[in-house]
Amino acid sequence: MNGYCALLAVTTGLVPALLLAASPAAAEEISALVWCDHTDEAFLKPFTDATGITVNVKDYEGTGTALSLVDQSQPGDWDVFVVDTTDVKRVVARGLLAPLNPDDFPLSDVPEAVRLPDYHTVDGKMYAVPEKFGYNAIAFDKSKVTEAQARDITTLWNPAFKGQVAIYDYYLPIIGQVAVALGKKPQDLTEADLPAIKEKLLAMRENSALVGDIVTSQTALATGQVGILAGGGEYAVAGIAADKPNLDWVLPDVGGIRWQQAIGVFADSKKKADATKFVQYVLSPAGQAALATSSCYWGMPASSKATLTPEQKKALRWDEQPTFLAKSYPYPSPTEAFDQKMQDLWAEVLQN
Amino acid sequence: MSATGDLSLDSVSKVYGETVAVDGVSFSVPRGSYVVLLGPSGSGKTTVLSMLGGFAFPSAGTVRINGQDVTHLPPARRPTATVFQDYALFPHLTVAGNVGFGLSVRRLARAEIRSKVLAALDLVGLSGFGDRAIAATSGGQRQRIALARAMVVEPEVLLLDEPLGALDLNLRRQMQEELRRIQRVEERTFVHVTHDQEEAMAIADVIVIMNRGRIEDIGAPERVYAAPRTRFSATFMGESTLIEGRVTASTGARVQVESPLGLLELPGKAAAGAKVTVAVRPENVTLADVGADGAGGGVPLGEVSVEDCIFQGSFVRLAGRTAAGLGLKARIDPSRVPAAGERVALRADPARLILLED
Amino acid sequence: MSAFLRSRLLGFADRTGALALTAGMLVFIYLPVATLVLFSFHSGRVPVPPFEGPTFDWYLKVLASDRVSGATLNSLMVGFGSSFVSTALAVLAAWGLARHRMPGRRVIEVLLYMPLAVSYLVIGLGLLLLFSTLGFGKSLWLVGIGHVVLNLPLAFVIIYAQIDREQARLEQAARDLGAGEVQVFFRITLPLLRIAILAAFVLSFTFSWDEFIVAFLLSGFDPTLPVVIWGMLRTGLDPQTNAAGTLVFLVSIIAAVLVELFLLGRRRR
Amino acid sequence: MTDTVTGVTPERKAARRQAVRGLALAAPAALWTFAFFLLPTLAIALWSFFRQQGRELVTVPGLDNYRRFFEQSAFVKGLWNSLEVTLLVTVFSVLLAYPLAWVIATRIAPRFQRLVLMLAVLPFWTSYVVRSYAWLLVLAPNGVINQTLLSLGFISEPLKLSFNQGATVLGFVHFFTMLCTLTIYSSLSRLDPKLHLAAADLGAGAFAIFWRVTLPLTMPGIASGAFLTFVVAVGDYVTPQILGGNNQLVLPQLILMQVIRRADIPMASALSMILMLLVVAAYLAAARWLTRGRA
Repeated sequence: MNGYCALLAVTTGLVPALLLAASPAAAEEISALVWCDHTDEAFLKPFTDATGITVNVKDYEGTGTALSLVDQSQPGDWDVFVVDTTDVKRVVARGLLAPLNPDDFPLSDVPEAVRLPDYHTVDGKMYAVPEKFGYNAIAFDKSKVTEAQARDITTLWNPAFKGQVAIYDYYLPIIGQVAVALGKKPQDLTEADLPAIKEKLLAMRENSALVGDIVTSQTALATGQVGILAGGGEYAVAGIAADKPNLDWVLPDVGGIRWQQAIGVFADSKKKADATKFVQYVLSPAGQAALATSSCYWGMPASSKATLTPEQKKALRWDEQPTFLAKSYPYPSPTEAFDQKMQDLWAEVLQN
Repeated sequence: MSATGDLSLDSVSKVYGETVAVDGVSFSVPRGSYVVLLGPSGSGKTTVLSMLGGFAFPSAGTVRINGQDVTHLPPARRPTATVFQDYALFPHLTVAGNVGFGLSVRRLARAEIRSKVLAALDLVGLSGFGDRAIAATSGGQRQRIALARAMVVEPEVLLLDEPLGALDLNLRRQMQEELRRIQRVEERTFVHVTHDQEEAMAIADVIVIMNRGRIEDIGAPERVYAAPRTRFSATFMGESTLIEGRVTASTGARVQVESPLGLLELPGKAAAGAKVTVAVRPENVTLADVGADGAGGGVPLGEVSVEDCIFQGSFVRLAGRTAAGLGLKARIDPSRVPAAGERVALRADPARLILLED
Repeated sequence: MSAFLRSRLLGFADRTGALALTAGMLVFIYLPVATLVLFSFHSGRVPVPPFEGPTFDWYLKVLASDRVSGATLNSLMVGFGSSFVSTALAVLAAWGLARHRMPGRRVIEVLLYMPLAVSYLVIGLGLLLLFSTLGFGKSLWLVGIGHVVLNLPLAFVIIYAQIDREQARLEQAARDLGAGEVQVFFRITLPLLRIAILAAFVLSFTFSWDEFIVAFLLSGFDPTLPVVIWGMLRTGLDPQTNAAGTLVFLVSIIAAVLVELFLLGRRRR
Repeated sequence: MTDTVTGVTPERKAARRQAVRGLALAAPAALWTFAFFLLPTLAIALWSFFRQQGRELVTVPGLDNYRRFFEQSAFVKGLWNSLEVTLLVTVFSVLLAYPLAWVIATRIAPRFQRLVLMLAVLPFWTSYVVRSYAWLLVLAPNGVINQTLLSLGFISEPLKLSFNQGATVLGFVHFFTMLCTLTIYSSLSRLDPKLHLAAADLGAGAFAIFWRVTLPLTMPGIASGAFLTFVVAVGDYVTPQILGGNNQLVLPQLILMQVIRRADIPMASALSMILMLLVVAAYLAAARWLTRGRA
């Protein structure tokens, strides 16, 4: 019987030992829950090189996904949170974010229209800082659709364009855009508006060839699968403008939706100082430039000091921002319950 | 009983669920015997061998080897080694690897293993085959390898489970002689299981005839053949015609039996009036009108009408039937072969008639 | 004569038909792979037709990427670790079940087969649920545990099928020659099973190496290669994905060819 | 042997020792499967009766999730889509794989069979995630298929081949044709060629031989391939997510939507239970041949 015991011991003991030996010694590291534009090595490496702090990133798409990830982890797992500006309050209400000291960050470099203190502050305490923004507008293929057609929001549900439309798979900007088309500000949406919105969404869905994440939508547009991407913007075309000059984006005449990301530090973080250092790096001119031109998607840096090349600024339409800002609305910022309602609506729409 | 023999079984039984595979088997043989367990399939002979080898434990009874109780010892700890049916050679080892296996698990020194393996291969006539892969050997060679592998561990008792079953007739004959030779050289007890009575007679010192889990007969081949104790062993040990009868007179070592073939006088002991069976082997029956020993020497068996004659080289098998409907078989000289339908008289050698008590 | 001609013609039609069918199927089967490999050499930034190139830049980029190399290391660790555990557990269980009379054997067999009939997604979800309820954070460990769950039944089936009566007799023979149980296991059972064991190990490894959904649900900051590739697919339109995919393909193919050449090819059927 | 006094025969003692040893050897695998497969699956079953209310997990058992499943058309449609896709995939994979396996087993010289077979299933080992994505390139408007059809003049406009159920089915069929080819080939290659001769000798034509001898005898291979296809396809998320363009979502997509967007594990569990029911149904449908194949 001794032989058996030895055998069992070997099999059960050997593997863990091997794996333990193989796992690297823990260096200083922080964990960040981010949109995919924060995952580039070109963006993270300078920070690690300068501070010795490794940043573990986990990317998500959509606040709901981020909150699921947080729910499925243990307190203290996360240090840095990149979240849609419109959801900062919701996240703070869950007690996820730690208050920040405004003096730690170069907020004066952030233009007034982007700073949006109302969104970042709860009970007089600031919980996040703006880092990047852009538009969920209309991206289109100039060889298939004219700019006038792209600017006309009704094109999205015009049966003449059946099969020509792709929809970006994030319910908040798309529902927001439809609300704008119906003459409603996204922030003012209530449950009562949902039936009217659903009707338009279903009409759009009828026209659409696909509903896709960032890259799927991009691919569909780039391969000529579709002519219009609802919810698209510079994030979908600026990065590939050099290869695909026929792609462009516009804000619809009725007004468009603006996305904006904020970055904060988790309340349960055990490495708040390191996390804050990372937030400072993100807000620095170099960090802002790398973030703005990330391989996942491009977007306007929050800081006007971002060290971008003239070509990059042109692709991002740096100079046109005042007009765009004026013509665009931030995402809806729903309560948890309303958010669930919108998600149910979105699932319905996808399945039609 | 166990003190006298080197291998002894005492009331050994094996029960599998409802089935009694072996039912109270006892026998004992001296060291150096070549024992053959003979019986039809399902007679329990293989189960007995398993219990000797330690692959099955008896439900009751005792097995002793050299006086030591080995009834419940596992195979590895008994002084036995087995030559398996189909040999069970290890396909991943060479010939030498196979033969040396038992030595190497006993952690003998390499040089010692080598020399013993060489000697064993030499003994079975396979010198120089050590480095071959098992897949590259023939059936007969495998048989020898299996034998060498079992012999090399110097078992008190060598067990052979139908070792020659897979070989063709010529090779089987040759191997029978080999086995006998090796057993004599090594002076070990061999226990050999087979269902082939010719093989048994060719090699055994002692034949144990088994049927339905019991021993029907045990003894030297000549005795078991010539004077079987039971009806079963009489028929199993070779063809015989059975003739029912009644003892009419009994004088010392001879009896007179009244049978459908008339009065038969034969050796044996039985009370007058007892119902008996007389067994006659075909080779002891010839035509009444030929033969050197003359008409007076045999017991007449009456007339039969010839049903069939089959030429078998040195003799002819004759099958006939008496007027009363009893089938009789005879071996006759090929010099005169009767035609089918012909009526011929038969006689038997009275000394070779076998008396079986019911 | 005409019958001869007819049979010649039929034979020709038969051979051509067989050839056409095989060729057609091979085209279908290789179409996406060939496209993938081709576009890994695409010089444009957007990996869409028409093909421009060729260039090796994407390979250099992939090979230089810390994320990809880290994920490769993770995949190798999980692959080797989980395959080792799966195979070892499968060998012990197969030996235990095949060689010993015991009550409940059927129950254990069914238990061990069961994961084969449940989707990876459900298995992954169950583990996610279990571990998060117990308070374990996501990590490579959980992925490894999950992969053992996925591969254990497979390894068990392969090895169990090989532990046949023939082998039982050889083990008996070894015992008869004086081998103890441990000697029987290491000198007879394992060597006789080596082909089945290696096949189970390599198959487990390739499955683990390519497994996505369990790794996706259970890995934390140490994603395996498929998860990183999935991330690349979702987060950047870039021929790097094709290059990474081609490299993964290459590794799997080498494993598959090795198995075929050295193990299965030798097995007599 | 004093044990006989207490009624435990040495024979029975040996049997018990054997059972204990066998159980001890099987225990690690059995415990692993129990702890990391059966328990989680039972947890899923349990959670499916719980309810996620906002951030709260309501642990009062109820049928809310199942009710929601039938009330919300997205879920029921997901079930139908899953069934439709999986059945199409299973049928097409077998229909494509059988002729290929048959040609390899009967029309290729034996010593080349394994080579051709290996060649035919080699792309099976492509990264699973990447393989689906590669089909996007093939199916694109300017991809190989459309360009070939255009240049041959069969079509004047590129066809919309990707981002729909057809693309999902195609991606799946590609993968599972290889799998079914393996299982069907293995049962074909095990057929005794003498059976064909015997059937032909008894006067059966080529078709009759195939229909009445070859096909019935290779049913175990077909059934195991089809069952594997069904189980894997019905539970796969990657292929529909990449190729389906979020059109006609299937159950795994809905499950992951619950997990990664809403953290609604109870609903995901309920959907998983329904997914498992589908597999059980498929198993029962194929069991006749699956068990025969094993025996």
